[in-house]
Formats: sequence, C-alpha cells, structure tokens
Amino acid sequence: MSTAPETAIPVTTKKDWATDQEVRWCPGCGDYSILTAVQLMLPDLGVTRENTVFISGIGCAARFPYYMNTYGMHSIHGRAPAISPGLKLARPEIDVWVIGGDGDMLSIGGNHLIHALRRNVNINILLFNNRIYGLTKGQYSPTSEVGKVTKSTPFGSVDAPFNPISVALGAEASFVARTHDMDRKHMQAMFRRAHAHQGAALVEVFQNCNVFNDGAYDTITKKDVRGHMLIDLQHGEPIRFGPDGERGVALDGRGLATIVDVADVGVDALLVHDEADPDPSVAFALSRLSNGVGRPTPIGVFRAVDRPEYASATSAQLAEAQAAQGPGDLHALLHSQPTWDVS
Amino acid sequence: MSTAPETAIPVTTKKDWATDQEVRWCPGCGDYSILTAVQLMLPDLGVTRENTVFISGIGCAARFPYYMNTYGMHSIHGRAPAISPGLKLARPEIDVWVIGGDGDMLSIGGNHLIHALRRNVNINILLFNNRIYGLTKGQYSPTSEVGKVTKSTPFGSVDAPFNPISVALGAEASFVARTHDMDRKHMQAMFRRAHAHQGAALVEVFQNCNVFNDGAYDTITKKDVRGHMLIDLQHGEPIRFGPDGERGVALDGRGLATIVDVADVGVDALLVHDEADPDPSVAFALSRLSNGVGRPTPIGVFRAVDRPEYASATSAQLAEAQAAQGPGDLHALLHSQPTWDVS
Amino acid sequence: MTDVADSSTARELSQVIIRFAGDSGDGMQLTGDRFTNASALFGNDLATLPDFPAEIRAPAGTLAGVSAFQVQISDHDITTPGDAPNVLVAMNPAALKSDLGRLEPGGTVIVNEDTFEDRNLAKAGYDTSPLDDDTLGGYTVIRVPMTSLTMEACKDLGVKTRDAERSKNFFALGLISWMYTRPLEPTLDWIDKKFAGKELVIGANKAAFKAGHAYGETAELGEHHFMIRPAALEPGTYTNINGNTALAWGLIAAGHQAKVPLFLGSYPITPASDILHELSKHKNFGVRTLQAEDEIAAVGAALGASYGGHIGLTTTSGPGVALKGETIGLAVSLELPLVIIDIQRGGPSTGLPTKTEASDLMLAMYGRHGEAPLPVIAAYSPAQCFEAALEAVRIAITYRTPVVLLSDGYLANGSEPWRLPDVASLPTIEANYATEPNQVNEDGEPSFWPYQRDENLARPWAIPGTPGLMHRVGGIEKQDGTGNISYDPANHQHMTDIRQARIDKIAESLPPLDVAGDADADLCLLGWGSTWGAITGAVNRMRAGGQKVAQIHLTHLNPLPTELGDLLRRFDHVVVPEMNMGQLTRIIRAEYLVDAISIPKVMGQPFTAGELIERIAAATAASGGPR
Amino acid sequence: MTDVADSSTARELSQVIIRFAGDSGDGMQLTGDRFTNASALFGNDLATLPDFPAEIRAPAGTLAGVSAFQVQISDHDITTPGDAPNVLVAMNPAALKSDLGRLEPGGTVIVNEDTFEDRNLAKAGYDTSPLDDDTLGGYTVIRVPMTSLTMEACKDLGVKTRDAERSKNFFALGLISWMYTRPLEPTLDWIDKKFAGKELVIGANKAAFKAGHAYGETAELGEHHFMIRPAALEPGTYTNINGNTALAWGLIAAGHQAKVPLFLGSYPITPASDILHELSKHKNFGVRTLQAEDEIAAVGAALGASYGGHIGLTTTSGPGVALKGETIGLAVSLELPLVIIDIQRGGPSTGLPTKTEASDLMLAMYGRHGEAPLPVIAAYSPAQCFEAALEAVRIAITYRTPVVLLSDGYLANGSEPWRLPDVASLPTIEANYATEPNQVNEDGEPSFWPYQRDENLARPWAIPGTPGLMHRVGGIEKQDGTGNISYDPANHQHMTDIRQARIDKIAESLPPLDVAGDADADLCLLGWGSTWGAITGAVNRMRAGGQKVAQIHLTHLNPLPTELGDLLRRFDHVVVPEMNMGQLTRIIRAEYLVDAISIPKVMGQPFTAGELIERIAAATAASGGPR
Ligand SMILES: Cc1ncc(C[n+]2csc(CCOP(=O)(O)OP(=O)(O)O)c2C)c(N)n1
Ligand SMILES: Cc1ncc(C[n+]2csc(CCOP(=O)(O)OP(=O)(O)O)c2C)c(N)n1
Ligand code: SF4
Ligand code: SF4
Ligand SMILES: [Mg+2]
Ligand SMILES: [Mg+2]
Repeated sequence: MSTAPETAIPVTTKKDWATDQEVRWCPGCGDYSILTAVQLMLPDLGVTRENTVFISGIGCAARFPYYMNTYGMHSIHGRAPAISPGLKLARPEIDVWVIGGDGDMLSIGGNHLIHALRRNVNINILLFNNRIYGLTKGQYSPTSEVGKVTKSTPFGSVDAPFNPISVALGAEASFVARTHDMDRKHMQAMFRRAHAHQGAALVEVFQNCNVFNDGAYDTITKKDVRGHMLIDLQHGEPIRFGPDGERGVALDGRGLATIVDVADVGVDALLVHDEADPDPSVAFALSRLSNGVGRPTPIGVFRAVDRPEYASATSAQLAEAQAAQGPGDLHALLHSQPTWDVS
Repeated sequence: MSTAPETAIPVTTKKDWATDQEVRWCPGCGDYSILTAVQLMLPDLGVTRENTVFISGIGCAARFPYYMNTYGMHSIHGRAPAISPGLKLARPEIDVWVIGGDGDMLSIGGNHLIHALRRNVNINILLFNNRIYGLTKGQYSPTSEVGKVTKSTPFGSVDAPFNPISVALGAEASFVARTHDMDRKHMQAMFRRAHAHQGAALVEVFQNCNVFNDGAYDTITKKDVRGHMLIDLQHGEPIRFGPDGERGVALDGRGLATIVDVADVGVDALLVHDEADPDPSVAFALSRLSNGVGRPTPIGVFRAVDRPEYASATSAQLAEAQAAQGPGDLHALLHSQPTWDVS
Repeated sequence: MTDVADSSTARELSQVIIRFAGDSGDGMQLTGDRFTNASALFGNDLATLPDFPAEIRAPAGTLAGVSAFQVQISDHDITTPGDAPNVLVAMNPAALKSDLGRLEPGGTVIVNEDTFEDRNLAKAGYDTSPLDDDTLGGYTVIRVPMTSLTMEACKDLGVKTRDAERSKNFFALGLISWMYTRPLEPTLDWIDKKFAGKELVIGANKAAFKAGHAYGETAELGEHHFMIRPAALEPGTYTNINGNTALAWGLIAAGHQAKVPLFLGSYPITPASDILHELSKHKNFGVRTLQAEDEIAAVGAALGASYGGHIGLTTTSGPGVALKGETIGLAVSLELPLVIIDIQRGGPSTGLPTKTEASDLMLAMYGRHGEAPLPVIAAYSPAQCFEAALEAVRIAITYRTPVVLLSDGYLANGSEPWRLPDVASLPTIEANYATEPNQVNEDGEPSFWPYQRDENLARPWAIPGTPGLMHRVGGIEKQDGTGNISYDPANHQHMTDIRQARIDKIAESLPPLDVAGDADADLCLLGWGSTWGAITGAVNRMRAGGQKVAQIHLTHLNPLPTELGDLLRRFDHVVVPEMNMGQLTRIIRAEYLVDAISIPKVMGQPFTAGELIERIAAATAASGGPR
Repeated sequence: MTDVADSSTARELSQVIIRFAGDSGDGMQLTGDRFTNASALFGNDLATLPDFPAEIRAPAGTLAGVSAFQVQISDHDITTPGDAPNVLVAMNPAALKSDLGRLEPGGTVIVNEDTFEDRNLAKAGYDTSPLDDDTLGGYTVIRVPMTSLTMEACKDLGVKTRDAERSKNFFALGLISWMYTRPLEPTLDWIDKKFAGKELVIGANKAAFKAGHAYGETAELGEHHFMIRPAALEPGTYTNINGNTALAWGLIAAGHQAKVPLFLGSYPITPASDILHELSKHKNFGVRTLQAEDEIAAVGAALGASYGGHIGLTTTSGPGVALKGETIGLAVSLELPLVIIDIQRGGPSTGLPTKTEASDLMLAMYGRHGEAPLPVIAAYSPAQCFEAALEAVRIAITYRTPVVLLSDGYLANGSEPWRLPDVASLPTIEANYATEPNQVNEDGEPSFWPYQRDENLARPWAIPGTPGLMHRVGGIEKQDGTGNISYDPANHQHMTDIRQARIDKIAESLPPLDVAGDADADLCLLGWGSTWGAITGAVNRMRAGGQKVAQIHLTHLNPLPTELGDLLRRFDHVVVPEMNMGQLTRIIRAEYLVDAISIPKVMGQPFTAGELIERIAAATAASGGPR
C-alpha cells in the first residue's frame, strides 16, 4: 500500500483543484457557488489532492467529483454514504468528502446517512438541499414543503418534510451544521469545521435549483432579508440576530427555543450557544426554530462534540490485536484446529 | 372490492385471535408475553379479525403474524414498514400492525421506518428491541451498547447505538411510545394508544432475548428495580418516579431534562409532561434522559400529536378529484389529446 | 386544414426524415414535438426519436449540450423514425458537429448562421467555420440568420431581448412548416394554450413562428417546398401518442376493465418517471400513486396494495429493477398480482441514462435468488404499450403473479399515430376475489386455504376485510394448500414445480403466434421489443427487393409461445437483432437448441432498417448459407 | 489413540453412516460435531451433513424442532455424508418420526426410550408408541433409557436435575463412541476446554459420556461393536474443516499472498454469517470487518475499500445478492476488484433458510441491469472452499473485476478432512498498484488515464494517496482510456465489448479441464458446486459396476473453460445434476447447442450417490440412448 509522502504540502491554487472537464450544471445553479467555495478553500486546508477523495451518489449535486482534481467516485443513487465509510475504514489517512442532494442522501440514501452518523465515521458530508429532484426534472423531495405541486404531485404533496438537522441529531450525529449557497465565506467556514471534526460531519447547504425550484430560499438567504432571517450560531455566544442584533433566541419555560426581542428580555436571558454540549437536546430545539424556510432560520454549527471515531477505533482494534497476538501467521492459522498426521 | 360489513363487532376472546400454529420462539423469550398482551387486548379494541392485518419483516419478532388469527404477511427483512404503507393507502379502513425487531426496523429497515413516520401513514409499529440479532444467532444490532462482544464483534463493538425514540422524533414522528415485556398492562395501554392514534405510531418494546442477550433490561425492568428505574410518563402530570414518587424530572437552565429529588426542588419545579406539544423538543430531551439502560428510563407516550395523516390525505385527494372532474371516463381519457379522423 | 400553406407549388414527397438539433436550452424537443403533432393532425403516418443528454442543461454551445429530435413523416405506413435524416436543422455549431454525420449523403442542412461565431465555433471544436470551409461540401446548405430575424420580428412587441431570442426555435419550426406545407393552426393554438397568461411570450413565439414561415415563402426557397399527403391509415380516430403515455393509459384501462383500483409505488428515474407523472394526474380514476423513498419501498408498497386487493404497480428502469429483486422474489412466493414496469436504458450501472437499450431481459428473467420464475412481456411500439399494459395486468391478476413488462427509452419518448380503440372492445379481466371458505376442517367447520389452486394453478386472492378468510402469507416455503410454513423436502420440490407450472400455463392463454412476411423463407428474423419498427422496415425493404424473409416478433418472453420452437426449426437461419449483446438469442438457443444468430447493438440508438439489412446479410453469409 | 475402547471384539466395517436426530435443544449438532472430530483425529475419512431448522429453538418435542446431523466415516476416500444412514440415533419421538424414512432398510435405530411418553408422542403425531407397534418392524431397535441413565450417572455430582438431564446427548455420544470404537480422549479434552470454569457441567458431561460408553460394554451390545480403520489418505497433516472456515481462511491466505489487506463488508445471514464471525477474529492479519446496516451498505463499503486499495469482500446468501445487484453493477463499470460470496440456500424469497440449494447461478450471471458480465466461480467441497477463495481473489485483482464466488449451505456447514497446504506452495497474486502516470498530455506533461488497459485488458489500480494519479471514476459510461464521461454511441459499444472481452480473457489463465472417469464413455456427468461429492460417488459406483462414465466438474462458470464445448460434444449424453431446476444446463445448451439433460433437485437436501445413479439411468433412457 502506498501512503502519502511526508513532504511539505505543495502550494496550490483553485486552478490546481479543478479538472479540465466542462461543468455541466444549468447556468445560474447554486451548485456553482458551492464548487467555487470548495475549490477556493482547499488550497488553504493543508491537504494534498492525492489524499483527498470526493464520493457522490447520483443527482445534479452528485456530479461534483468530476470537477475536482482529486480522487473521486461518482457512484450510484443514495450509496455515497454507504461506500465512503468503506474507504475511510480502509484508509484512515485519506480525507473523504461525501456529496449529494436531498433525494440522494435523505430519500434513497437515508439509512446509510443515519448509520454513518451513528457510527461516527470521519467523513465530511455535504448535503446540497434544493428541496427538489433536479436531475430527474422536478419531482418533490423529502425536504419539499407540504402542498408542493410538482410533476409527481400535481395536486400538491401531502407528506411532511424532514428537517435534515433534526434527523441528524436524532441519529446521534456528532457534528451538524448548516450553510447556504449565497455566502461563500460562511460555506467555507462550515466546510473547514467539518474537515477539522474527527467524526462524521454533516453540513446541510441550502442550494438554489433555479430550474425546478427557483427561489426556494429567497425569503431567508437573499442579501436584503438575510440579516433578519438568518440566525448565525456562534459557539459560546448568546444567540442574537437582526441587523443590529435586536432579536435573539431564548428557551421558554418549557425548554423550547423561541425568538425574542432582546430589548424585551435582556441579553442575559438569551440562550448561549454551546455546540459542544454532550446532550443534543438544545441543538435539537434550535433545529425546530424554523421548520421550513418562512421563519428565521439558524445557520452555523448546531453541534460539534467529541466521541469515539469509527475508523480510528477499528484501526486501534487491529493494532491491539497485532500487539497481543503478533502479526498474522498463516501457517499457525491453518494449524489452529486439532490436526492429525497421515504418513 | 369487498369492504367490512357494517354489523356489530362479534364478541371474541384471546383464543379467537390465536392461530393453530405452534409458537416457535425459545422457551422464556420475551416475545411470548408481547404476543399474549396483544391477543388479550384485541378482543376489547372494537375491531374485527378480518379488518386487522399484521405485517412483519424477518427475525424472531417477525414470526408474530403467524400466531395471529387475522390477515397477516411475514415479508422480508426490513421491508414491513415499506410494504405496510401500500396496504394502508389502498385500504384505509384496515388496521395495519407492523412488527419487527431492532435489526429489522432500525438496521436494514431504518429508512422505511423514518419515512413511514415522516409521512405519517396510519400504521401501528411495534419495535421489539432486544438489542441483538436473535434469529441469526447473536450478532450485535444498532441498539447494542458500545463494547458489546458478539459473534461479529469478538473484540467489542465500537459504534454508538441508536436511541429509537430519538430517531423517531428526529424523523417527525407524530406518536412515539415505549414499553417493556415485563408489564402486560403497560404494553396494552401503549398498544391501545398506538391503535387510537391517527397517524404512524411507533412503540418501542424492551424485549428480552434470553438466549443471546439475556437480562439486557434487568437493571430497569425487573420487578424489584422497576419502581426506581422506570419513569412512567403521564400526560399533563409532573414527571415523578420512585416508589413514593420521590424523584422527578425537571429541565435545567439549559433546557436539558435532568433527574431531581422532589424534596430538593419542589413539585412545581417538575416538568409537566405534555405529549401533545407540537414542538418535539421536550420529548426529545426526555428521550436523552437515559441513553442506554443504566439510568432511570422513561416509558409511556413521549409524543402524540395530530397532524395530517397520509392515507386519508391521499383518499381526500382522490375524492376531490372525483368531485371536481367526475369519475374517470376512459373514453374521454383516450380522446384527451388532439385527435384526427381517418375515414 | 384550411391554414396549410399554399401547396400548389409544393413538390410531392412520400416521406421525409427531419432532425432538429440544437442546444439543450434551445427547445429542440418542443420544436420536434410540435412539428410531429401538426403532422399527425394533418394525417401523416410518423415515428419519432427524441435524443437528449443526461444533463438538465449542459453548458450552452458545447457538444455535451446538444439535444436532438428526429421525426419521419410519410404518406404511408411506416414503423421507424428513419435511417439517415434528409434534413438536419442545426441551431448552432455544436449541433452541426455532433449530428452532421447522420445526414444522408447530399442531404439538406439548415443552419442558424447567427450562431456561427468564434466563441461557439471554439466550443464545438471547430477551428474554422464549417460554413466557410469544405465541411459541408456535397450537402445542400440553407443559411438562415434565425436569431436576428427572430429579434427583428419581435422588436415591436415589447419583449425583452433575451426572451425574443428564446423564440428562435419557433422561427425554425415556422420555416420547416412552410417547407413541408404543415398546417399552422395546431401550433398557433398550442402556443395560446401552453403560455396562457403570458401574453408577451405568446406574442414573441407566434411572431417568430410566422416570420419563419414567411421566410420560406419569400426567400426563394421554392425548390425546398414539399407536400406529403396524409397516409391512408385504417379508418378511425387517431391521436399521436408516446410510449409512456400509452402505457399509463393502458394501466388505467386495465384497472377499469378489471374493476380493480390501481396503486402505483414508484421512485423517479429516467426514462420511466413520466408514467408516474401521468398516473398521478388521474386520481379521479381512483389511481393512487406513492412516490416512495426508494425503489425497494416503491415495489414494497405496491405489493402491500396488491395484498389489499389493488393492482400493485411499480415503474422504474434498470437500476431500479436491480434493487427490487428481493421484493419481487417475495411476490413470487406470495403469488400475488404485481406489475413491474422496466423502461430500459443504456447500462450497466448509470450507463447512458437518457439513451435507449434493451439489456434487462436476463435481469427480468433471472434477477432473483432461488427458482423464482415469472412472466415477462415486452411492448413493441409506442402505441402498442397500451395493449402491453393491459396484457401485463391480465396475466398478473389471472395467474396471481408478478409480471415484468419491458419497454425502453425509445418507445417511452418516441411517438406514433394511434388508432384509438373503442372502450367497449377492450378485453375484460376477472379479479375473482375470494369470498368464501374453500375447505372444511377436521371439526367440520368451514376454513380457508390460501394456497388452494384453481384450474390455472392460481391461488385465491382473499383480501383483508373479507370475513372468514383470515390467513397468513410469507416468504418462507409453505405447504401447498394450507400455506403453513413447511420445511418438508418433497413439498419444496412440489412448490417449486408448481410455481413453474403456473407460469408455463400462461402459454395456453396466448393467441397463435403470427409469422409475418414469407412463412416459407429460409431466413427468419426474430425480435422482441422496440426493434419491431426497424425489423419490420428491413423486412419490407428486403421483400420489396425480392428477397424472401419471415418475421416473428415476440411480446411474450416468458413463457414463450408454445409453437415457437417448431416454427423456428423450419428456418435455415434464425437471426435475432437485439438492443443488447444477445440475450433473447441465448434464451432461444437454450430452449430449442436452434442455432439462432445474434445481431447485437448497444449504442444508445435504435437500429435503422438499412443498418439491419446490411448486418443480416453479413450474419447469414458468415453462418454459411442454408444448411 | 491409547484410549480407544478395546477393539479386539469389534467387527471391521469399511464405513458407516450415522444420523443423530433430536430436539433443537438436545445438542445434536454438537454431538455430531464431536463424533466427527474424534473420527477425524482417529484418521478416518469422513463427510458431514448438518440439517437443522430455521428457528433458534422451536418448541420442544415438535416435528418442527427436530435437528439432525449425519456423518459418514470410512477407511477409504469418500465424498459424501452417505445415502441412507445405517444408524439413526433418535433422541425423541419427533426425531424418529421425521427421520426414520431416511434409514436404510434393516438399519439400526437407537432410541432414548425415556422420551417415548404420551406428551411427546402426541407432539410428534404418534397415536401409539412406535416402540410398541409395528412401526419399527424390519429395523434393529436398541432401546436405551438415556435420560434416566444420565441422571443416574450424575446423581452424586451435585448437578441440578435439569442440567444433568441436559447431558444426555453426551450419553448418546459415549454409546456410539463405544459402538464404533472411537477414541475417548478428544471428547474428554474438548469438554474440559469448552466448559472451562464450569466444573459441574464438565462433571456431568463427562459422567454421561462415560456412562454411555460403559453401557455399550455392559449391555450386551456386543453384536453392535465395530471398528473402522483409519483411511489411507495422502500423507500430510490434516484437520477437519467446514466450508465456511475454509473459505474464510482462503480469503486470509489470498490477502497474505497478494500483500493486500482484506476488508469485509457484510450483513449477517444464514448460512453465510460464520464467515463474518471467523474473519472478525483475525484482526491481527489486518482484516477489517464491518457489520453494515444492510446488504447494500455491506457491498458498498467493500467497494469503497477496494477503491482504497484493499480487497473488498462481501459475504451473503441469495436474498443479499438480490439486493446487491445495483452496486455490483457499479463495480462492473468501475472495473475494481471485489469478491461477492454467496452461500446459497433454499429459495425463492426467505425459502428454506437453513437448507441447502444451488439456485443462484443465474442470479450471479445476470442479476444486474444492462450488459454487466462478471466472473463466477464455485467451490465444490468443504475443504476446497479454501482454494476457491484464493482463486476468486486472484481473478478479482488480476482482472480488476467483481467476482461472484458461489458456495452453499451444505458446503458451509459440512466438514471433511483437509490436508493442510504448505504456505510456501500457495500461489502468489500481484496487486500491481499503479504508481506512475501512464500518458503524456497535449502539453507534454505526464498524465494519468484510469482506463488505459494492460495485456489482460485490465485497468490500473491507482489508489488514493498516490501522487499524480488523481482521477475520477463513475457509473456513467466513460471513454475508454481517459475515463471521461462519454455518450458517444461507438464508445458505448466498444466499452461493452471490452468489458466482455476482459472477462472472456480469464479463460486463458485457467488450467486444462480435467475429465475424470472414462474419457471415452458415451455418458458424461457435468456438475458444479457441492454436487461434486455425490456425482463422484455415483461415478465411482457406476464404474465399479462396469459402466463407463466420464465426469467433468466446473469450478469456473463464467467464463467457461475454452475447451469445454469440444469436450462435451464428444459424448452422446451430457447429464447435469444440479441443486436447482437446471440453471447450468441452460447455460450449456445456449453456449454449445449441446442437448444437455438436467437432473434437477430442490429439496433442501443434497443428492445422494444412489439417488443420482437411478436418476441418471432414467434420464438417459428417456433421451433415447446413444445418437
Ligand atoms: C437507483 C436509482 N434510482 C433513481 C435514479 C434516478 N435519479 C437520479 S438523481 C435522482 C434524484 C435527484 O435529486 P437530488 O438527490 O435531490 O439531487 P439534485 O439533482 O436535486 O441535485 C433520481 C431519483 C437513479 N439514478 N438511480
Ligand atoms: C435480506 C436479508 N438479510 C439478512 C437476513 C438474515 N436475518 C434474518 S433476521 C435478521 C436480524 C434479526 O434481528 P432482529 O431484527 O433484531 O430480530 P430478532 O431476531 O432479534 O427478533 C437477519 C440479519 C435476511 N433474512 N434477509
Ligand atoms: S436542474 Fe437545478 S440543481 Fe440541477 S443543475 Fe439545473 S439548476 Fe442545478
Ligand atoms: S433467539 Fe432470542 S429473540 Fe429469538 S426466540 Fe430465542 S429468545 Fe426469543
Ligand atoms: Mg435535490
Ligand atoms: Mg433483535
């Protein structure tokens, strides 16, 4: 097995991380800005292209690996979070990024996603949530709002969507964050945090599909409303938002996260965000602040806690076994049951 | 299509609900007591055998339908929560019970489970959680505790288990409850509630597998410890437990559920359980009280809220369409595109 | 047909093949569709071949972004969208580059010359403009500044430049409509309906369309003015229909004829999604549709509905069928009606998702563990998808079995005129739900055996809600009759045999097999699925050229028609053109020990009749002539 | 072997077939295992057939709860656990009822007569005791009150009654050990080790075992005292091994020989789980195992590991293979090494999960959408699973392809003596990771083409972490060489052809096919998989009876050995016994147009040699003798 050489990380620029393949998204698609954010961030991350792998499923979002000059696999629909743990377990030294859409990761791939989070395999999962099936031309997805009229729901959908942050927290995720395609800096900050996290990291990215679900996030991410509608979670800080920080989040008497006017309740009554809380309950409460995109919506890191990471725990068991039993001896193995000799 | 006759429900007893098939569980298995609880409850539920269906996957638990003198399907591993919504959508008037183990429902069937909960299809899901794979003779399951030594984890497992209640709440479940195989009355109460609920109802049943994971719940469900270790949630009541109700649950300053001495904090400081809270955050916090079975563990109904039910919403769309467009006219359909005549 | 452009100056043609090619954003599918519909309403026979990339909108101007639509229209019965196009409409350099090779020698190229500027040429990989070098030597080239003429036509309408520019496909449509003397009204009407409420768009599109039409009149294109008379089709009312719509309607018709509600569990996938879309619209027929979380859930829900007495349906393509295998196996064991519809596409894996192929036959036959036989049928033309759907449901219900119905991307999206059947003439299907106990138990009481078989070896369909028939079914082997779990060795053999025998029995219900062409020929072309059009075209041409040739086209692939073996043994050569590497060929060889010769093709494109004639000649020559 | 019961009074036998049958809770598998191991260490050749129900512990005393273990031991080379048992040990009435029919005419029945009381008789469905009516007429019956004698033997040990009673299987084992002059030490040693720390259990089991042994000595069973000498096997060191263990060890050996770590992604399923269990133990060999959330994740993780340069493995049975099809198709498209191990069991659906069958061959061949060929190989005896695993890994790595390795429940659980190979003699496997660019791009710079092929048409295995070889792979069709996405029609045909050609090329690396028996016979028995033992037994007997017969046994099912067609055409009759309904038969017929005749069996039980001989005679007679 070859491993990465122990030389200094070469200096690279965005160009080095891009392939020569034409980017085939629709003009105006939010995926472009995510791609740019990633390609601009990686040169600063202290990683090499050869030790970086992007694995995706199928969907518009899932075309991502073709555009990254790293190792990459464009796999099959829903299976990126099933395939990537295998790679990470086999090669813990490799950075594994998992890319997929809301259909890919929450519909067909939902089970793999929650199990990857539970196991806490050290992979970085970017979920491009455009609340629609893009590549198959516009059916509703498990994050589409109730009543949505799409090709497959001409009379409006009748089922409630998932809140991806709630799903992840319910599945024991150790790192959960949210960002959006209109803010490169914020995206990069979240991707960096996901990368730094030792364990499975899920970043939900609000992404605009301008062809089949245009403007899905306009009410919260457009420049002019953003200040009022996005609640930027900062660890250790009271949760405030609004152009002048005039609003905030507090827990009401029943422990539910509620939006308050700071002037009414005072700064001290605000909830101080603790992403490292071992109990995910408050992070969960924050995820319920806005179910959908009509109300002020938290972005940032909901939760980031240390707990045993699966790939390193596996490697540790291997190392322990070798320490205890010595490296595998094939002859000894073959003779490990009772034997007899015929001469 | 035949539908149920509108006659009075005939009087039945346990015997009427049992088939003539030998029950093939190991002697002492917790599944027996669950079966008995169900067979004793159904005669009082105001339902008929012909309008009742049990659908299961594969596993020891999943043998359940064979023992019920109702309609039943013993399907394939993990797929009962995928198959049963189809039946319920097709035949909303039929009671559908879904039975499976922790492997069946949370491992291979995890995705179907969370989507059935999200969609809120009116099915009653009983998850027999013995924290082990019984039928395949003892591998660890997604609810097994960290470090568990099983046939497939001879050096101990390294991945954190799911908390089924948290998973369900993260997946937008409208009804979530927990009970255990040592308390027939409590089981029956939960099953009744699940049945009454209009939507997907998940009941986790702590179940002892005396062959491969014996005593998994002894520290909380045995008669002598139960009083100290089981927190019986009651809607509208302050959450108290202990032989004399001397302990209780309160929310701490950060909104986390905590166990307190009633003498210390006073009854008024206790959390009043509100299963109908539209926000699942407090129910989620309660689910985190005990992650595993070493600490006092809530049982009862965590959450029971009304939200649109999928099968009836589907039926309503059909009815509306028929009202608006009239019943389908095949001739008109065939002529609905531009046509021309050749003579 | 009053608005047909003056046809007095038009030369008569018996058919023409036109290919519209442009950028994904240029609206070529719509243009082709409109031309097709106008031709259909005019009374031509026709066949279409939409041909588009997997990307929603690949970058403008690139080869990857080229989207094309080919249509053949004629004054007589035709079965394919034609071999090489006579006319290629190229909306930009990339379209020219990618599709020129398909054009017939000496054919006509119509280009939007406005787009032939440096940036687009470079994107298409042209060093110099093909309009200026000898690239187009030997072709008739019509250069039209479509973009600027469209802008000009729209300039007083108050439309934004970008929107005006977008109407250029209607200019092209107008021009072609003039050249082939198409009626204008259907298109003008359609614009009104489609863009209702968007007056500016309506205005721009109509202006562009009329400008294109006028351009033909005025720009001395006289020698390109043609007339193709209506085809003398069988009398009746016709509509132009694609395969997916026909299939969806066939399912609705089947539910209607069986008086059993339809339930579709589906997960979107190209090229099957449109069936889900279509069925979702017809809730007033009592059709329930569920967009499931994945393919396994989709077929699972359908099976659940079947257990409940509905016709469980699931629509998908290859990757979905690969996922559904285990659940289909359960359906085999439960002996419940279920229809699995596979709109095949290029494989393996994600393959060529928007291109056609027919390589899932073996998967349909064998894609389950254990001995799990089930009927497989295949549609052979867009309109015939209607009948195929009815037949699939008939078999599923009558024999209580899952059925795989195969179609493909070409049938799904391609269209043809369809003589609408009279509803009264449709076959009826008997659901025959069980209503009564069928046994008496030891105590002399009525009881119910879920696996007691009828004359078709089919078991009762006893649906929940029926008093007295409570029973359990499951995937573990069961005792025949009682349905109780049984590990008895002899019973397992018996059940395996009976599951096979029940499928074999279906053959008894099939109409006699039709041998087209010359029954006494040495050569028989054996086909299945969408190759029907090309094979028929080849047979017609070969026979017209004096060659004797027979044609057998299978709609039932499992069980095979009883008489097939004897029929095939009559011929010296059995040649099997397939859109795969020889899957039916293998089945025929195994079944009948007939030395069937495969003509395989997996190129994402259907056979053309001409290509087939050549390859048949080569194949029979190689196999050494008559034996 | 000092402790072998006095053999001077024992009559010599060349072999015996014993069947232990009792309740699931009676420990019959353990009893059979112990008897087998003692016989192995004694030097006999042997073959075993464990036969148990799907329930963990079905209700005591019922027919559904009967668990049996059959073993044949001999003083010469044997290949099957025997046809009809000579001796049936029946621990209760249900066991007698369910298994008596298997006993040879005139055979010996040993019953635990204590259990023949009303309740048990009723549970087994006996109206009167078979010990008292003529049920056992014609058999030699040995009635032993095993339960009470065991209790008696334990009475002074301080063991609880229930625990004492549980030792009765050791009483039976002791008795049989006396009857067949087995050494006692291995069993006594084993009891010490197995129950270390549980002194009471050790005491009870040993007491019961010795009591059983003594019972033989003292109870005038003299005429039942036999001796079966060690078999003259090839010189070497032997161990008694079952198929799943041999397979797991073969995988470890393959990783060792290739110097590539193993990664197993698996989801538990009978009868494959034990391979997961075994591999999980050997972490010091660098073996990583992941119990995944389902089969799709299991094969997905394995594929991810393969992409990372490990040998990706996945173990399962039929239902799991049915689920993995889509991901295996991706592996076909990615051209990465991957080994899919299918321990077949009775199907369809859940079928007979603990019973053997070999009906997944077609699934292995065709269970993917599109044209997705891959190599299929099959193990043929428990010990040979070791070699088969090595061969599967060799092919997967050398040809960069997923490989399906078929075994079955009979091989998995059955055991036989295995002459341990010398580690130095094992084949080496070259992983040949790519380390350098293999192209120069337009700018003259080194670049890397992930689909540039070597002489085997295999592509480079360039694993993450290798500088300069960054590349993308995916399931969409790609250009040969560069690996870039390509929808080009000709390229798709080319890639389809080359994927097939690469698999076909494997045939060049296979050793010449072995024809056993009489190469000049009219009749050839063609087999694959676990039928090898029974077919070999049949061939030996037929030849011993003066009949000429040839035998070909395939380990490679895809591609088939190059010379197979020519070989088969030499015979008048090609007969193919299979544990399915004729799957290989179909392949052979399609491939070679040879009129291969199927002898199918799906009864959850392997063929016996005797049964085969009869069915071969019938089949060849029916097919009308030599042509
Ligand atoms: C097994 C399988 N099922 C279905 C599909 C069809 N399919 C491709 S992408 C997709 C969903 C796309 O939606 P999403 O994951 O949200 O990605 P987006 O295109 O919106 O980025 C579907 C259903 C497939 N390729 N494979
Ligand atoms: C597709 C498939 N995979 C695996 C299996 C094997 N299998 C049967 S039951 C089971 C798990 C049993 O555990 P659980 O669901 O917890 O039920 P329990 O037996 O503990 O009641 C497994 C892995 C199967 N039957 N089908
Ligand atoms: S369809 Fe939507 S998500 Fe897909 S590329 Fe186009 S804009 Fe982006
Ligand atoms: S194995 Fe465990 S869960 Fe299964 S029947 Fe036995 S005791 Fe019950
Ligand atoms: Mg999406
Ligand atoms: Mg379990």
